Amino acid sequence: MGVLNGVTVAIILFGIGLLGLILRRDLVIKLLALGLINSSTILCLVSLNARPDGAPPLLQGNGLGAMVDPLPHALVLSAIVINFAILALALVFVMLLVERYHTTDSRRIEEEVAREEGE
Amino acid sequence: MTIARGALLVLLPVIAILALTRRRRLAAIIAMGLFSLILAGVYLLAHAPDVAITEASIGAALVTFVYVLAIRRTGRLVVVGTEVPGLLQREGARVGGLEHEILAGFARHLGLDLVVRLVSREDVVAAVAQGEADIGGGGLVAGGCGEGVLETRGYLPTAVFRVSRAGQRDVEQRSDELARGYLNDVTDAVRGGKGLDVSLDLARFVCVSRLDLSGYVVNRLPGECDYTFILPSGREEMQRRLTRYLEGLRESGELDRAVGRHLT
Amino acid sequence: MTVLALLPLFHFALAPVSLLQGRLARRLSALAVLVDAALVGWLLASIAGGGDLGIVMGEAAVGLGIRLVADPLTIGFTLLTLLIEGALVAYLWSEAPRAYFYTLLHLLFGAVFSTLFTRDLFNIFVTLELLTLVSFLLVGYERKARQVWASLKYLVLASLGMSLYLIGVALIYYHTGTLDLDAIAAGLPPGPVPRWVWLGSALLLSGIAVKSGVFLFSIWLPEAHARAHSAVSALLSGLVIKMGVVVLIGLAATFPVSVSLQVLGAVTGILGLVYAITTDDLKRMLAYSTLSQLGYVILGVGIGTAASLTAAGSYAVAHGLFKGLLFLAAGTAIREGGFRDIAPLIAQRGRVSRGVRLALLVGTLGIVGLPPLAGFAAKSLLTHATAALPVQGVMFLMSLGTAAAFAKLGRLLWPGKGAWGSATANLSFIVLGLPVLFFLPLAWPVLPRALAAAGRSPIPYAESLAAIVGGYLLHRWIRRRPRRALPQRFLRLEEGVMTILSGFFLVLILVWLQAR
Amino acid sequence: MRRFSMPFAVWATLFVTLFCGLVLFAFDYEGPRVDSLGLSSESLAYDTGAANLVSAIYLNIRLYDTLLEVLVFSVAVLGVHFYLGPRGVEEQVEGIPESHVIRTSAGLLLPVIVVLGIHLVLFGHVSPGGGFSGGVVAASGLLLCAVALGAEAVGRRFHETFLERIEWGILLSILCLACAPLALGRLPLTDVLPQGQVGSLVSSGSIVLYNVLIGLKVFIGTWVIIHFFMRHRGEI
Repeated sequence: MGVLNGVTVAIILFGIGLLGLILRRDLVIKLLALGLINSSTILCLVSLNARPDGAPPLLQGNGLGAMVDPLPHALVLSAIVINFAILALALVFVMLLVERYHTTDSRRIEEEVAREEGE
Repeated sequence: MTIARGALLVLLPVIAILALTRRRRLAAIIAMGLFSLILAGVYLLAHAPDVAITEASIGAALVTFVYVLAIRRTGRLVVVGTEVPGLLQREGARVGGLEHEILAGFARHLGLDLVVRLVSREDVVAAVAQGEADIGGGGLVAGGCGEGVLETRGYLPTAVFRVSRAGQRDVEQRSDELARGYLNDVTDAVRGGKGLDVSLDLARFVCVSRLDLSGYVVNRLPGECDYTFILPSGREEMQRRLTRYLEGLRESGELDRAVGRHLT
Repeated sequence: MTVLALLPLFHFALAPVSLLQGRLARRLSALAVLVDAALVGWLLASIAGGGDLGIVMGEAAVGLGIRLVADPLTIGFTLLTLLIEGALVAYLWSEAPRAYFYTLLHLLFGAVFSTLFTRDLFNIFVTLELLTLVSFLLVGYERKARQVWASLKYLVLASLGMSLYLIGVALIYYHTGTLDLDAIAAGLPPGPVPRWVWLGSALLLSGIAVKSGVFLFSIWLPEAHARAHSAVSALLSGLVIKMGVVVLIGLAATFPVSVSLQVLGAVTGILGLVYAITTDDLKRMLAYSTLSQLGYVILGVGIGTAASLTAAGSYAVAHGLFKGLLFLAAGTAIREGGFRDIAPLIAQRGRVSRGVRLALLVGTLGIVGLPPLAGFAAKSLLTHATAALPVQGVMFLMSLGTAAAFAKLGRLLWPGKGAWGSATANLSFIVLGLPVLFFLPLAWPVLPRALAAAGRSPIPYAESLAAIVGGYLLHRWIRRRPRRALPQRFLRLEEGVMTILSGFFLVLILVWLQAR
Repeated sequence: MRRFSMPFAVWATLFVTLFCGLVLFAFDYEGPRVDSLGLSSESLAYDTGAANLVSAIYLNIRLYDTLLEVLVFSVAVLGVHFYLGPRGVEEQVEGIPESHVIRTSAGLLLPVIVVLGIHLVLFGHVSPGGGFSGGVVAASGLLLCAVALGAEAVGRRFHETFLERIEWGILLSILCLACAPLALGRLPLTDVLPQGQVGSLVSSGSIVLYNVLIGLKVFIGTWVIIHFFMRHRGEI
C-alpha cells in the first residue's frame, strides 16, 4: 500500500486539525478542529492492524487467523464516546460565553476577559 | 477494495481542509459531518464494523445534529445594530424605533423570533460579515459598509453631514475611540467643545444639532443616499425577501405612517 | 486485594446516590470519608500482611485485562487523597453546596483512586479524561465568565494533550502488542533504542505533561486553578495535578525520559517561581507556586533512583497537604478580608479570623521548609537523593524563591488576636495542618533506612534555614525594585497550542539525546 | 474572517509541518502486522461466550474502561443539564412548520430507526453494534423525527427531573451489577452468569445485560442532551 495507509493519513489529519485549532479564531471552528484531531487519533488506532485480507472480528465460522485485532476497536469505542462528551460540554461553554460577550472570536473574548479582570 | 479504500483515504484530508477553511460555520459543520461519514466508510473497509457503526451514529449524526442545533439560526432572526435615536433605541428594558418596527414585522412575516443586539458600530459590520447575525442595522448608509456584506435597497432617504472643527490635532487619535460609543462620544465631544471630524447621518445629526454647534464647520455631503440594512454575503434569498417586504411597506403607505410615528 | 477495585467503585456508586438523594448528599460525603478510612486501613493491613499487591480486573489474561497495583508510593497518595477528602467535607459543611457539587466530588475521587492504581496505558487515558471533564465542570461551577473561559481553555488544551497521548498509545501498542506498563518495559528491545521508542516516550510524556502543569505544556493551568472556587482550587492544586505526577512516575520507570523530566522540572520550577514572585493576587500566587513545587517533584522523578522516587513521591504528598491547606485558608481569608490582592489583604488582616491566619502560617512554614515540618522532611530527602551538584543547586534556588514568594504574605501570617472563625473550617485546617506539622514521625516507617540516616546530619537543617533567610532577604530586595509585568500572552489559547507543540519538540530532542 | 498576523501563521504552519514530519518519520509503520498481537481470538470467544470479539473485550475483559467511559458520558449529560438548565424564563421560540414531504418521510423513518436501535442493542454480542451505538441511534432518530413533526414539546414536563432520575438510577444499577460478583467471592467486574451457546441471542453471560442497561442509559442521556440543545438552539 506504500505511503497511502491509514496511519499516514491520520497523522496528516492531526496536522490539519492543529492548524485549524491555531489559525481559526472562531470558537466553533476551533471545536471542529479539535474534533478532527480526536478523530485522527481514532483512525490511527484502527488502521494499525487493518489488513486488506483480514476479516472482521466476528465468529461466523470463518478462520480465526484472518481476523484483525479486536482490541484497538474496543478501545476506540470508548474514545469516540469520550470525544462526544468533551464536544457537548465545550459547546455548552461556548454558548455561555456567547451569551455573555456576543462573539465567538477567541481573541475578542480574551481581551474582554482581561479587561474585566483589570476592573 | 484497495482502490475504494485508497480513494476514501485521499478524500479525508481534502474534506478536512475544505471544512476548516469555510467562512460560514454551517458549511464547515456539514463538511465535518460528511468527513465523519467517510471515516465510517474507511472503518468498514478496515474490517471494524463496530467502530464504523459507532462513528456513523455518534460522529456523523449526533455530533452534527448537536452542532447544527447550537448554531441554528432558523427560529431566530438575529439583528445587530448601533443605537440611533428614532431608528433603533432603548426604551426602558426593550428596544424600539423605526428599524425595530420594520424588522419585527419582517420577523413576524417569516415566522421567526426577533433578537436585537445593540453593539458598537464597528462590530455591526464585523458580526454580519462573520455570519453571527442575520441582519445589521442602526442607521447604516447605503454604500458605506464595504465588501463582504449584502445591502438591501434603501428604505428611507437621508443625508450625511460632516461636522468638523479645523485646526485640531487630535482628530486622528479620536477617530478610533469614536467607533465605540459613537453617538455618545460625539455628543460628549460637542458639549466639551473638543476637536472632531466625523460624518453623521441625518438621524444622528438631528440629535447632535440640538446641542450647540457654534464653532464647528457643518457641511452637507453632496449626493443622494438612503438608510439600508446589511446581510451576510451568500444570503441573497433573505436579501430579496427583505427588499420585497420593504417595497410592500412603502406601497401600502405603512412605511410613511411608521416614519411619522418615530421620526417627528 | 479487592479493595483496589472497591475504592473507586464505591465513590462512583456514591455519585448517583448523592444526586438522587440530594438532601442526604452532605451526610453521605461524611459517611464516604469514614468508609474510605476503613478501606484504606484494610489496604494498609493487607500490605503489612504481605498480601499480593495487584489484581487484574475481570480476571482476564495479563496484557489484555486492566491491572491494578498498589505500591508504597501509591499508598502515600491514597492517604493524601483521604486527608484532602476529609478536609474538603469539613470545609464545605457550613457552605452546603448543591448535590450536583457533591456528585462531581465523588466522581473526582473515584477517578483519582483509579488513576492511582492502574498500570494500563489506555485505562490511564480514560481515567485522566474523566478527571479532566469533572475538574472542567468544577472550575466553571460558579459560572462567572472568566471561570468559563479558563475552563474552556483547560478543556481544549487538555483534550489536545490526551490526543497526543493516544497517538503514543497506538504507537506503543503497534510495536509491543500490549498496553500493560510492566509488560511494555519487559518487551522493549535491548540494545540501542529504536526511534519509535523515543517518539512514543515523547508523545506519552507530552500528553501527561499537559495534564500535570509542566512548563511549556500547561503554563495556562494556574489561571484555571486560581479562578476556581477555593475548595476546587485546593482539590485541583493539591490532588488532581498530582495524578499527572503519579502517571509520570509510572512512565519514568518504563521509558527513557529521565533527562527530559529533569530539564522540564528545573525550568518549570524556576519559571513558576518567577511568576509567583511577581504576582500580587493571593490565589494566583499560590497556583504559580504549585507550578514551581511541581518542578521540584518532577526533577526528583527524573533523577530516577529508588531513593529519589520515594523522595519525590513524599514531596508530592507533602505539597498536596500544605497547598490544600493554603488554598482553603486563602479562600476564607479572601472572603473575610474582601480582597484578592495580598497588600490590601494584609491591611485588612484584622477582619481575617485567627484560625485562618494560623492555617496560613502552618502552610507557609511547611512550604518554605522550616525544620521539622513536612516541606523540610521531603525537601531534604530529595536534595540528598542526588549527588549531582547542579541539581542540588537548582533545588536550593527553588527553596530560596519559594521563601521569597511567601515572604510577601508578611504580617498576614501573624495569628495575633481576634475571633477563631467557624468550627468546621477550622476542623478542615486541622485535618490538613496536623500531618504537615508531624509529617516526619508519620512518614518514618515508610522511608528507607538510608534516607533516614541522611536526616540525622546537620547539613539539611543549615541549608533549609539558609534558604528561608536568603528568601526573606531576596523578598526585601525585590520589593524595592520597580516591577515589570510578565508576558501574559502565553496564557492565550492559540499560543497554548503552540507552546504544547514546542514542548513536544523539546522533549523529543531530550529523549533523543538521552537515547544516544 | 479576521485572521492572525502573517508571521504567526507562518510559524504555526512551520511548527505543525515539523510535527507531522517527525511523527511520520519516527512512527516506523511497516504495514499491518500479521501476528494478532499476542492475543488468541479463539480463547477470547470461549472465555466470554460472545461471538463479537469487540463486545467480548469491551464489556467483559476491559469492562473497567467501559464503566469509566459511561461515567464520562454521564458527566457530560450532568454538565449540559446544569449549565443549560435553569436559566431565566423559557423563550417562546416559534417553530417553522416543515413541509409535508419531510413530515411524511419522518413518520415513515421513525419505526425503522427505533427498530434498528433496538436491534443494535440486543444483538450487540453476536453482530456489530452494542449499547452505545444502539442507544444513540434510537434517541437521535426519535428526536430528529420529533423535530420534523413539530412535536418537540412532547414530555417537556418530565424531562427535567424524572428522566435524570431514571438515568442515574440505571447508572447505579450498572455499578451494582458490576459489584455483584463480590457476593460470590469473586472480583468485581467479572462475569458470573452462564455463557450459553456462542452466537445465539441468549449467550455471553452478563454482556447482554450490560448492553441493555448501557443502551437505555445512553438513550436517555442523548435525549436529555439534545433536548437542552434544542431549547437553547441558535445561541451561538
